Amino acid sequence: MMGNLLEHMGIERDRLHFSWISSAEATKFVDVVKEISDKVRALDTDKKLAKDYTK
Amino acid sequence: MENPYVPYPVRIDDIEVATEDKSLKTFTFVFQNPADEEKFAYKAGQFAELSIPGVGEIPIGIASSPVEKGFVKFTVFRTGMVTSHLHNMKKGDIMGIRGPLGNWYPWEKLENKNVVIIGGGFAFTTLRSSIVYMLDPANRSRFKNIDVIYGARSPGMLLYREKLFDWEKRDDINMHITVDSTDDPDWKYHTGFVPQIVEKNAPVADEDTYAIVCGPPIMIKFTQPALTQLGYQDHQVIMSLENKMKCGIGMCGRCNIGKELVCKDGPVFTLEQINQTPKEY
Amino acid sequence: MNFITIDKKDWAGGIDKSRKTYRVFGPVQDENGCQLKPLAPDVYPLMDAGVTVMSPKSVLFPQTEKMLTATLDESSEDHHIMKPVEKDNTPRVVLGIRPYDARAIQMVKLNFDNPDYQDPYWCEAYDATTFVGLGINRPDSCDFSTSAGTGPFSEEGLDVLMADLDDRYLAKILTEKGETWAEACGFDTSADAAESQALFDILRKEAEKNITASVDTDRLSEKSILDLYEAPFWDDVAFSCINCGTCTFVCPTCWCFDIQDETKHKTATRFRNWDTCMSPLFTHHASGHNPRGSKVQRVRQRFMHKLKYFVDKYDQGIMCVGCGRCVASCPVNIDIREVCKTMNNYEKE
Amino acid sequence: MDTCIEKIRTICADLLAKGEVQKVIGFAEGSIPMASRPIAVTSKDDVEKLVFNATCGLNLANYVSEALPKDGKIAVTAKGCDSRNLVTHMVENQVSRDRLYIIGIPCTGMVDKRKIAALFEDEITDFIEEGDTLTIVSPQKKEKVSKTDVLRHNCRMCTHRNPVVFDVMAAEPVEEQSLDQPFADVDQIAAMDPETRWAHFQELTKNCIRCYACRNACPLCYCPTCFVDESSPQWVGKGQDKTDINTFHFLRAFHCAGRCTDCGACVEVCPMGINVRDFTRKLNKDALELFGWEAGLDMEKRPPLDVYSPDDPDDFIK
Repeated sequence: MMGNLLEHMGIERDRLHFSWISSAEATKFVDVVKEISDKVRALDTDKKLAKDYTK
Repeated sequence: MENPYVPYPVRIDDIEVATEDKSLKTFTFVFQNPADEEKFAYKAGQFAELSIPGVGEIPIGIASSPVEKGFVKFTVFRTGMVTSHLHNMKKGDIMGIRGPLGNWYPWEKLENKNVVIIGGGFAFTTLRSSIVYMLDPANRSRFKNIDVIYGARSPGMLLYREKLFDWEKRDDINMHITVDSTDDPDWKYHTGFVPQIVEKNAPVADEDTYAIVCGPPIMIKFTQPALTQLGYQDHQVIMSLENKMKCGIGMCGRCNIGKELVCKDGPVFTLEQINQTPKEY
Repeated sequence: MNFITIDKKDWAGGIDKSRKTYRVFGPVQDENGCQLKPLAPDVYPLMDAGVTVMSPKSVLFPQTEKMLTATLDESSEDHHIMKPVEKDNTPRVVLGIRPYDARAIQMVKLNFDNPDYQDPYWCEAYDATTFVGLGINRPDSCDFSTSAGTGPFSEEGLDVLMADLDDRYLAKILTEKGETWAEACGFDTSADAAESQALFDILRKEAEKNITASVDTDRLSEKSILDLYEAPFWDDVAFSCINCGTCTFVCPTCWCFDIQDETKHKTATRFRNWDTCMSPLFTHHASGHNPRGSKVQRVRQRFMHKLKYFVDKYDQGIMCVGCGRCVASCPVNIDIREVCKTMNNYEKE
Repeated sequence: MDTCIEKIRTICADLLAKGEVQKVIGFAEGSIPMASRPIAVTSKDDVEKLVFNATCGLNLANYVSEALPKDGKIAVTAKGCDSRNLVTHMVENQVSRDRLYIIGIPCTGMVDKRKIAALFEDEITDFIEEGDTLTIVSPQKKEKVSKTDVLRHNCRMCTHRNPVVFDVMAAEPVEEQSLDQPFADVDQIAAMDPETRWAHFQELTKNCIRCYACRNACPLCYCPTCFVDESSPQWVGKGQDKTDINTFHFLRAFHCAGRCTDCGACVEVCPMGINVRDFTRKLNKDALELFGWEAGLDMEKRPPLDVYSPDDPDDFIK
């Protein structure tokens, strides 16, 4: 529902990610983090919820 | 136009752990610009805003004394966001000090008077400043008898222990150091709560005797009747209050007790004044 | 004092001329009613609009204002040294400010410009600002300004007071600042002083007659602070309150603020925000203790400050100009007029 | 609806006289037109102060916990939505059923004060309600409008006008509305492209002054310290930066996910006229579609995000 609301507000769904990773699943953790990083990188820097201090 | 929000840049010159539980540290600051030290001329009882860029500011009583030159000292209890950050800073770090702020103990009024200083726990910082000020050779003759009653939970929780024991040895000040309890068999001072020690050891009041009281609310609550019993009138009991503050210069509006602002009209009030105002502190 | 007439046909042109030297603020309409805002180059003030939802205090005292910055980059020589933020203090003019709002700014001035300290952000903005007021011909039903020590044609705090005479404005120049502004606009048609003053007096009386709401303040100063503080009525006054702080935000005289620090990358910024005595955080000690921890205590603080502490401290009446904004905006209908009456009439048993 | 007030007063006078409750929470007449004020009545002699009309748009469930004495009961007047929030309070252990005497009021909706104000160029000086007919007066004109035409949006969308829990009803139940498109407003936003949606929410919150009236008027918001007020860690900046404002609105709404009864109090109290329901309505729609859930209808069930069920949708977990 959180993802839905973010998307509803116009924020890219791929910026939010949920996973179950046990403390024993180190490789899964690495894979998931990599996947998220790639997806977020593909979306470019967020200009919506990131604060702009230049003003 | 002078900007009262701009802090003087200072360098942390020394950090001392002040109590055995490490919840208090005493910071010694040196001004980056020597000229600022003169602008920061203060009196015992005043406070300042310790200012950490990007973190925030906290109002803290000045623990060093106007007669101690070249540095300023503050003893800080770790409790909120800014104090926690400060406790993690190291010698040599740069930060800011804004002040001096507020009023001070009424030194003119206290001239040629007996002064009884009553403190508890870590509310002893501006009292340290006051004692050092009064004991300074240039000032001692301006006051009559000086009594100090200071208590903490245990010997290791007393602030400025070395100074206390030095004062204990002098004959121009009567020290009554106490702890709530201790299992140290060599403890040679009092044991018991501050109000009880006040009852037994504080001088009986005449019109030339004033008491300065600083401590946790519970200590103040029980010390007041003890002082009344000894003949102290409300105008002879001087207290320093604490409230949440931001600006420190009477503008931001939060620290009021009635129409008085603790940061600007205080923090020092007589009991007589406090009794006329809502007790919102 | 000199008077000028401004034909409404010349009004917009005059404003445009003044834009060369002034930043122009004025009332405009938006989705939420009327607001006082800086005007874009092609926007003109809505002079006959109703009372603005928010007061004009933000012209000098923005809700969020940067105060100081410092670099945290240790390779920089001045790292961790906080310095004031540069401000745009070029002349600005507020058009169509309501006379009671100008009086409110004088009250806020007592706080920010006092014998001990001057707040440079507020004071410098104040010095840069010209206040051109418009007398209120048809006061709202929530307006009780006359009994709060001001009124629909009050001159206090204004540089120019104008009156709307349908096809023209009659303007009374009250200060040098006002004169400079009129010159910048090219408004120079002088009017007969005696005649104009007589007209102002008629309009003022007419407008004051239409104000039906009032507060009684005559006995507030003789009461003791503690009697009022301990009075039994506060629970009832506060019951409906949700502690939202709307009353303090819309109030032209509420000046309290909070100071906050933020850091992004290697830059620290200290800024201030409007704060409100309705919020428990306002007085919450780091230790957890809160001297005004309950809703009743906070509601009492607001009214005691406005209607008693201020009265005693400054001897300039109540800290309220009777604009009625808090009455109109309060979501639970707490009405300062009723509270003031209750306080004024309170007798300790 | 105005006919039920006599019955409410009689019930309350009786309860107070017999000492069955220590106080009654209800509404009193406001001091300005189109206003009402929550009030606690403690004496039977004061029941005349109680009113009920189409301006009583706040949610009284919000006042219950604070008004509850150490022991004994209080009475509260409850519209359909108020009663659903009382249920939520009980389910979330904020108050127990046996401490409350609920006077149910079947409700035909509350008026949208801004909508009415927009019908007039000048200020409204009088507001008279007779059944569905509202007579509204301003210095320039006097107009009769039908209440149905100026209902708040949440009241138009309401399908639970009758209280779901009560000890006594103040009137006969009213007919419930059935809606063809219960979430047309949400669908309308959903149909926009992402950038337009973002722009819509930016425009929506641009006037926010962060008074938190929406939070404080909401019976769901009872956390001792709200996330926006936390200082360590400080989750949200306190200034007027749009990022902080967005964060507040987004998270405030999300904390109501699966709990919101769409009572409209948040919008009612906003001094800046922000329709914050644009956030919560999306969550309500999702709660219904994903969990078949409407808040505050069942005393035995916790809100869906509060409990685990094996058939919860989980395709978002990767």
